[in-house]
Amino acid sequence: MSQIQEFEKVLSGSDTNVAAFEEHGKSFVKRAQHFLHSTPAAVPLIVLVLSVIIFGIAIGGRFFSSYTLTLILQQIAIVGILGAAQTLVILTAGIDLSVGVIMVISAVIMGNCALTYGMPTLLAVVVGLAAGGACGLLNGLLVAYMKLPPFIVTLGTWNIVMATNFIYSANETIRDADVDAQAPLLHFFALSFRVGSAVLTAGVIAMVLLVLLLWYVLNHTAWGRHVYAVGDDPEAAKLSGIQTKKVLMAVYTLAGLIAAFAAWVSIGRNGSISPSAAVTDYNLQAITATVIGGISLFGGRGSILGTLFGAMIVGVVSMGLNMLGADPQWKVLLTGVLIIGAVAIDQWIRKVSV
Amino acid sequence: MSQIQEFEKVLSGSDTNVAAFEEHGKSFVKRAQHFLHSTPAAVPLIVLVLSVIIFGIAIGGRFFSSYTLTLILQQIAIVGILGAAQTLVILTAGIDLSVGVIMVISAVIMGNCALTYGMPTLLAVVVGLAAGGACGLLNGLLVAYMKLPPFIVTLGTWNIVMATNFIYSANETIRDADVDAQAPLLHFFALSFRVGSAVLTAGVIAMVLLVLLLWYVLNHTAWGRHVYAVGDDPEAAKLSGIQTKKVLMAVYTLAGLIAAFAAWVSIGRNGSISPSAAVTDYNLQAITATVIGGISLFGGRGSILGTLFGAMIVGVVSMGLNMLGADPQWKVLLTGVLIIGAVAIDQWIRKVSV
Amino acid sequence: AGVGACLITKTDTNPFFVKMKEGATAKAKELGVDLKTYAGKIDGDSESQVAAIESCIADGAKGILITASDTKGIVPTVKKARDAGLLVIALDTPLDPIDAADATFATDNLEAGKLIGAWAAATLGDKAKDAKIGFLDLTPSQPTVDVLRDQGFMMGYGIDVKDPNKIGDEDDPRIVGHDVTNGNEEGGRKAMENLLQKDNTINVIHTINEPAAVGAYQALKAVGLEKQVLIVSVDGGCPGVKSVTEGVIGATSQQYPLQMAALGIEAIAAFAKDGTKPKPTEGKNFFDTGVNLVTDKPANGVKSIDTKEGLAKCWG
Amino acid sequence: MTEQAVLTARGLTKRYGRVTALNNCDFDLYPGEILAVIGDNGAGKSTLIKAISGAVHADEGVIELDGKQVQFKSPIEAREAGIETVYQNLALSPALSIADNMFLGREIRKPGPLGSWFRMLDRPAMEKRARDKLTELGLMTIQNISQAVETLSGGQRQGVAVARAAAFGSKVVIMDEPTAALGVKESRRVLELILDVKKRGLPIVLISHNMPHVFEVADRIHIHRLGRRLCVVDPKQISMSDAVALMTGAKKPPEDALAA
Amino acid sequence: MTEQAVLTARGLTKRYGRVTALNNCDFDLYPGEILAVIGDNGAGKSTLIKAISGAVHADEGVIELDGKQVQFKSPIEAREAGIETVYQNLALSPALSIADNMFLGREIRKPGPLGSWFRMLDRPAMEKRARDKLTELGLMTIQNISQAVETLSGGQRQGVAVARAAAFGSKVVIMDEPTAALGVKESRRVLELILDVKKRGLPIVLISHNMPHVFEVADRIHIHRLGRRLCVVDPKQISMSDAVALMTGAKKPPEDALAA
Ligand SMILES: Nc1ncnc2c1ncn2[C@@H]1O[C@H](COP(=O)(O)OP(=O)(O)OP(=O)(O)O)[C@@H](O)[C@H]1O
Ligand SMILES: Nc1ncnc2c1ncn2[C@@H]1O[C@H](COP(=O)(O)OP(=O)(O)OP(=O)(O)O)[C@@H](O)[C@H]1O
Ligand SMILES: OC[C@H]1O[C@](O)(CO)[C@@H](O)[C@@H]1O
Ligand SMILES: [Mg+2]
Ligand SMILES: [Mg+2]
Repeated sequence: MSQIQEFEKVLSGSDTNVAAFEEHGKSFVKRAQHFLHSTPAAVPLIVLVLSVIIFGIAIGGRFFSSYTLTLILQQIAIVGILGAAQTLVILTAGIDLSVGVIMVISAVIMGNCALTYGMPTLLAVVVGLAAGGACGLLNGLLVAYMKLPPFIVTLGTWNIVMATNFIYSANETIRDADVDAQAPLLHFFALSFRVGSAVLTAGVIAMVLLVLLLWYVLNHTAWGRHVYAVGDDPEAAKLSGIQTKKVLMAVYTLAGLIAAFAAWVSIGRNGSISPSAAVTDYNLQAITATVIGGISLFGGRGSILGTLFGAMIVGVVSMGLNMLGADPQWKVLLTGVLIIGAVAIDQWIRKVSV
Repeated sequence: MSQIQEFEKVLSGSDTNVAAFEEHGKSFVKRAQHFLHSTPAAVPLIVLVLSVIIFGIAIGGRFFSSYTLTLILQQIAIVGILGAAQTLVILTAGIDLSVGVIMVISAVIMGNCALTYGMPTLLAVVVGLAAGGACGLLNGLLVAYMKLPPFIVTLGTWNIVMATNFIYSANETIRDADVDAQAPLLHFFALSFRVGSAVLTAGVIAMVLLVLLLWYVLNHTAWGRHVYAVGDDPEAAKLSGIQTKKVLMAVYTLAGLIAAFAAWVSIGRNGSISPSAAVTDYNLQAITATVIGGISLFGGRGSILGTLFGAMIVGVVSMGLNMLGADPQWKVLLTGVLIIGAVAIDQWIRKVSV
Repeated sequence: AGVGACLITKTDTNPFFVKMKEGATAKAKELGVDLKTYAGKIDGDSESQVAAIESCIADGAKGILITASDTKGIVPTVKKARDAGLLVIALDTPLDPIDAADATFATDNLEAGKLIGAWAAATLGDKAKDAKIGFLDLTPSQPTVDVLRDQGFMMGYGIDVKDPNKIGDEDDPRIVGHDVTNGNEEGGRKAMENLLQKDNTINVIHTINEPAAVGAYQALKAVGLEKQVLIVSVDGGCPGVKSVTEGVIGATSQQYPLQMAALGIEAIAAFAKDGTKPKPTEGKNFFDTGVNLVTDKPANGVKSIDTKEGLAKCWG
Repeated sequence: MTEQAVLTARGLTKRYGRVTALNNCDFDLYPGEILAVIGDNGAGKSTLIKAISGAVHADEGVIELDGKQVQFKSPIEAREAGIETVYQNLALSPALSIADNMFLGREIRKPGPLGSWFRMLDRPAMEKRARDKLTELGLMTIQNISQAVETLSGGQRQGVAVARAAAFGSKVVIMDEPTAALGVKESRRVLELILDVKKRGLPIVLISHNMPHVFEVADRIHIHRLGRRLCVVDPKQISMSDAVALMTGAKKPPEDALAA
Repeated sequence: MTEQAVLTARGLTKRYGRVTALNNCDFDLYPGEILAVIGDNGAGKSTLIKAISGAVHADEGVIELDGKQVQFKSPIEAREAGIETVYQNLALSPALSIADNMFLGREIRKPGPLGSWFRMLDRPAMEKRARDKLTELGLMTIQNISQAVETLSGGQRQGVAVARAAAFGSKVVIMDEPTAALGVKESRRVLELILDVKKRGLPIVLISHNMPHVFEVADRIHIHRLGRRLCVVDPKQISMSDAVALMTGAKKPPEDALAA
């Protein structure tokens, strides 16, 4: 063995301190910048508060009525829950175009099990959840094991599930009154609570709790970190010992399961169960909420709390425009402007903070 | 200056040959693998040929009638052209949800200019093209200079352009007969040619020529290489001296321009000019064609010829299912299966080839 | 503030609903009603209509005029509005069940269908027995308008409809098939192309509305089959009537959306004043705004008006 | 050598399209030794260790760990068998923090029900251990252990990857150019660390282009050339110049070199 | 030194969030010299050259090229001013071929109307020049010049990036650890290349952790520590050990070192 090189011998005397650059100005602005930078959900929250204030000023007291504000929450409950499912998938750098139809078919299955086949309602719910999970599992298998692009996989399952939904249900709507009479548990999430003068439905509470739960899982469990790692750099994740396939499988399955849970909530909201809800573009709404909430479509970045705020931003804006009496097309136009505006503000704040 | 290290002195005698590993088996299979690997458009082409063969066997001679085959081409002409626009954008790792509505508004503008404002038809076409280009430019500015995510930008402009379209046009359809009488040039792309027993429209020919032109530009000009580089790794592209912003601007503007060109072709195909075409999901169809054609949604990979084949695959499959008399919902279901199947085959072939 | 009212249409792309909105807006201005308008994104988009109803309640409106996309699915939300004291009137499309709304102002859609069915059969004469018929329907959920017109056409034509509440359970060999159009041109064109691929000897087409008919005609023209096919439709908008003049459409059942809208606004204004609710037409469970068959080739035993009169009465 | 090898490979071949990266390559690692692998750029060193650690699948050839044939389908399986690898491209997740990266796939959970029921991560514990490890390795030129890896300098990232492998390897530690991006001081620490790991009885595979370092720490040197093992030499019996001459093709290997 | 500097910087400061990567840093490069920049990992060397070459914008400070103040808004502007840089992360486009990468942003077009009207690339010409350049640099261990860069080994990629800068630099060539991933033979070639470039009269900035190499080729050594220039030393008058001691903080700089 040869000798250590001469110049390396001096190293024993070298500085062993941790490098400590002086911290620069601790002004309020700097602190705010750092906070915004390290708290990805803060930006959509600020945009949300701003839009509430703006519409509040424009519309006046009516907008702040507890009825209006809680109505907004009720209106976004489903998109919020679907957005949570979408967030999981997008964090892995994927996309799920099928969550919307998975929700619809799960609702139809729950309804048919309880009313047509006469199962106990709880069992019917479980079957519906299982169906949603199974659709998600199919997505997961195709994405993780066959390595197909998520966009295409879920575009395919979207078509498949949509058609199955119409064929299976023969387009028969299950009526509100029948649900109430035979399987009231399906209406569980319509339960409402009065807190002061605000009215909250169980569905709204479920959405908030679900997002909080997922936030905990994503940030404080190993599995959650793995989801981020897989989305960030799948190759690195795999080399550093993460079972990327299992993570992807779990994420898509969970997304399906959450969509089925959204189905239960939607039965509460709509009363009846209608297969034709499949034509509504829930996916686009969920994706919009997710992206406005600051989740990067390239994976690995963002906080699920942002999605919740993103959904609320969309809800506030569309309710606000309604109350201002905007014409439907002008409303569409302004929604477009606001989508871009919200993200522009987000980007601007982030830029300042670097 | 110190001396060169002892062990480095022997290098003068080192092997200066280019490393030349022995080439392994030149069997047919290996050659095919290499060909498929280095020719990204070959896979969708094979899938296309396979689907033609399968439907040909299932349906029989009727399917091979020149009538049927050219009808398929006519049906995909618009999606093919929009897919070409989409391909440019996706190659830069972006996405353009607005090409479909840009097409519709451009058609409406061409129609109104020619018929309502009485401009010379050629000028009307130019105004329409300019309008499409302007929409694309807006997308480009927001993506390149404001650094907003393309998905959100084009989701926003999609809403904005859609609404503008309805407000501007007041939903009035311009009738076929009126176009024929006052501005027949708008119907230029409906011209049909008989080649042997096949009937080709000018629109179909325009689509093929456009794709070939773009293929040339993407592969044999500096700008084309820059498009790939920007999509591949924008940071590296910038550091190696590419004006990434200008490239992005140009790509989105060009996409808008091509969408406006699709508008002209669509007037030929539809006869009338209807603002309500804006609700059709052309974007999803164009994206589907692009992705089935092997263009990676993460940018920088794939050949635009693939998009052409991708559009044809979708056209062949849906026509084939029609001719087999499939029920509409079963058709949707099978289309889903086929989307996944096509990409699975693609992936499988690619895997074999590595 | 004045009386608040809402108009919720299926889309605001179909000229029919554009006119309906114009009519309602004009009447609202006249009566000092504060009108807000909402629309679904595409025909079949019920979620947007649900959200619209909720906004109207939040806004303190007195009444809602709605053309429902999902005639069964929307019922519970309509009930919420009525429970909150709003007057809900269905325009153009009855809810299912029809009494889920306080009132319905609509064309007699079954009659509209019967008229074009009977006209088609009479026009074909002997050939009616072995015609090849295609149906271009609305959406997969089979809303009431769709069922009424489709089944009405069959009744008028002389086809056994089996269950009159259901499209697609018939087994008459003359039926080539059904496809959905979403009530717009692009959908009409696609659906027509699909049916042609099944059987290109089709010679009769029932279309849910005129936008779908225009799309179907384009598809036929593209393959040079426009002469062989008899297209019938429902709507009677001005472009549609012109198409009848030109022979593109054989006959169309004309409806009167401006009237539906105006009557609707008046009803809400009256309800706001003293709580009176509108009454249905004698002998029917809805208020019939009337229907006329428009054609230049009148057929024996089918009452019709010519396109001149049609143009005088047309909208849009 | 009569001792049984910890890790052996025979006849490994790996082709990428038309390039043959490994061409019937052999490999042996003996207990407790530091085996250096040297060779020109593109000689196939990284491919060799990727094949051994399950990151790529060889087209041909067999691998044995402790005399038993193994076939790792993924790096996880190799890791579970005790083989820890620092890949040339590092394999860190840019957006995750340093601590998260070090414990990726083997996180520490909070003690008690919080950990077992709610599966809550013990962030403070992980951060403390990460900081200790980096400090121990003298790689602690990092201000904030919860900083995202993407904000680190190239050398700092390298340090994180090396620290991770050293902290967790139980049977074999493989390092593909671990000091390539490191400064003088940091490289020295890594070498000391390698010697430490060796003292713990673990054999180490070290790929490096730094000849003085290789000759300083290696027990044997595997010279790789054109996709295969050219020969194995003993650094005590051969000069740096000769090793370099062999590796670059300036000299032919002696007949008996394979037995070294 | 009385000669006018080609490139100078004064008071450069760059902060990333709470990290100060450059802290009031100075820099001078004189005509025709090879200036080595050495320093610990994370000392701020890469940030310094990024600030100089337009890849990042300093928060404070001024930069002068040939005595005229410049402010590059992007690497392109620096490149147009004649400053060619090999970045530590290479800046190659993985999916493009070696030839395409070398000519990115300055492609050669076919002669005649094909080039001027149809703007057609002259692939054969670019591939030939790329192959010549790589061969000249002895980096031609690559089988196929139209191969995608992502299929190259780490060292091979490094070679492509170095060859690109050497081929196109006209005023200053900056190399951030150009030999980090290179083999013995390939590193040697890069050093020779650096000396070649110097012979052409171009000044070179070389960031490297390889002390023997630095001392072999450098005319002056800029020692970077904690975000600023600690001192500048003359390799002929200082030992490697002293330089390392300064750079790692084991020793304080002499008073006059800045004048070196
Ligand atoms: N994914 C891949 N696809 C195609 N070719 C590859 C791939 N990975 C490596 N190669 C080729 O295999 C050969 C060996 O590469 P490898 O990375 O193993 O070399 P190395 O000895 O580690 O070189 P270095 O010292 O530069 O890291 C090279 O010619 C390289 O181009
Ligand atoms: N984009 C960034 N965001 C945040 N911090 C950064 C960023 N880039 C560099 N830094 C920080 O700036 C400091 C200097 O980094 P730099 O890359 O300039 O070091 P270096 O001297 O080149 O080190 P090495 O020799 O390891 O390449 C480091 O502490 C690093 O963490
Ligand atoms: O989309 C279906 C709708 O279209 C109309 O016929 C108008 O064109 C309406 O009467 C009907 O409700
Ligand atoms: Mg290597
Ligand atoms: Mg550096």
